[in-house]
Amino acid sequence: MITITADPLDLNTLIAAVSAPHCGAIASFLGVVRNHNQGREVLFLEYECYAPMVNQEMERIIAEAQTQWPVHTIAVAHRTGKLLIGEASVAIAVASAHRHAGLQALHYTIDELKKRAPIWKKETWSDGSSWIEQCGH
Amino acid sequence: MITITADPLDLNTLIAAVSAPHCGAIASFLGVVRNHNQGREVLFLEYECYAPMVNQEMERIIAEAQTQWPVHTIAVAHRTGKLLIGEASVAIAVASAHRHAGLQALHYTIDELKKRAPIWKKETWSDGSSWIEQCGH
Amino acid sequence: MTFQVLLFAQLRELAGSATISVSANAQTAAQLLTAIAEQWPALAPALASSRLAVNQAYAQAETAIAPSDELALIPPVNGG
Amino acid sequence: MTFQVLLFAQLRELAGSATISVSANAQTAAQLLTAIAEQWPALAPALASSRLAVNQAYAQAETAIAPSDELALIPPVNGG
Repeated sequence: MITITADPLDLNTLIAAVSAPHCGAIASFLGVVRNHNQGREVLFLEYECYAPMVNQEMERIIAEAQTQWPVHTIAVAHRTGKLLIGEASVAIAVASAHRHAGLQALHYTIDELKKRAPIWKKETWSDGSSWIEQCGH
Repeated sequence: MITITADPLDLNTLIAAVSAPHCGAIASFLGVVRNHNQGREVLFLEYECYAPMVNQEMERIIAEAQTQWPVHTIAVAHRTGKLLIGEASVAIAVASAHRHAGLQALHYTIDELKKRAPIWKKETWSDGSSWIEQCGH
Repeated sequence: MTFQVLLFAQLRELAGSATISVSANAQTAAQLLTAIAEQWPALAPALASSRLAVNQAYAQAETAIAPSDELALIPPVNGG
Repeated sequence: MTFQVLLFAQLRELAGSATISVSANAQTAAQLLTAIAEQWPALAPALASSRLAVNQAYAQAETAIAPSDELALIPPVNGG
């Protein structure tokens, strides 16, 4: 389940979407806009994406995770447009029968999203703005 | 932040408690009552705990996690009493500047909680009930 | 000396009580566990797999104990 | 043959447009990238670090292309 939206993200919606009676573990992740990045004070971010390819690439990533670990459902939501400090840019929820599979699939999904999903962010600071390359963290 | 309660758990409360402007990642985990365990159909669970020692042991586990990984805050809530299928028994939220630290600290915290926190669950099935030993998953 | 020991879960049900008293000349966790096994045979099914906690921390065999300590028997845990 | 290529982020800003046209006798992703570099020098600051996507999947150098494909230039991504 992949959602791209300009609206605020709600983790509970994702958790409800992945939950199932045989799943004892729900691992989840929220990426949140920080007040600084690489030493500069961030005022806000703007996210742009190539939406149809984000959908395709995330479907591939989710399928890879489900091949590697016994997980039930993975839901991913990414926000676009202008985001303020503290707002969530990405939310992921993974439901599984047992926790190790879910936690590992969660880690894989966010790592691969950051490497491969065609999404870009432009940071605006007090003294300028720029498209950001990954800092590797 | 450690909470032991007979009331339903709310992951958003934990996430709000750990969030901070310099934290870009919030990793979280929900343990949920499954409809079966080790091949038997579960009707409900009852959790009992040695509350003051749960607090002490979880403080130790959180301190260990914070020593091993650069994470900001870890919040843990565990429910007690009777739980139905689909209800959350444990919730953990970890805030960190970067995601790898948070995801690893989350994994450590739930693993150690399961090994060390003095909490017990009794399962009731259609044909009986028993205190449960860990299945190792 | 008399020690009060808290019980939980299957141990509490086996004893029919949330606390037991143990009279013993015990200086260490291991000595107290030996006395419990002798004086509370009803706990036998779960005692071997249980650990002693002293003042809300898991004890080692040689951990010192006194009657004023908060003592608890911790059967195999299964939280989360 | 004329190819339409979608642009995003800094590439879109460098070109001043969300789509560019490239006239080239290109059969593969690598050939199209060479033609883009020649015909759109404004993209140079970000082109070397960008990848071509063909029909919403990352292409390899030898991936075949046709004008009917959905083509996009993907600068370094930074979602999440």
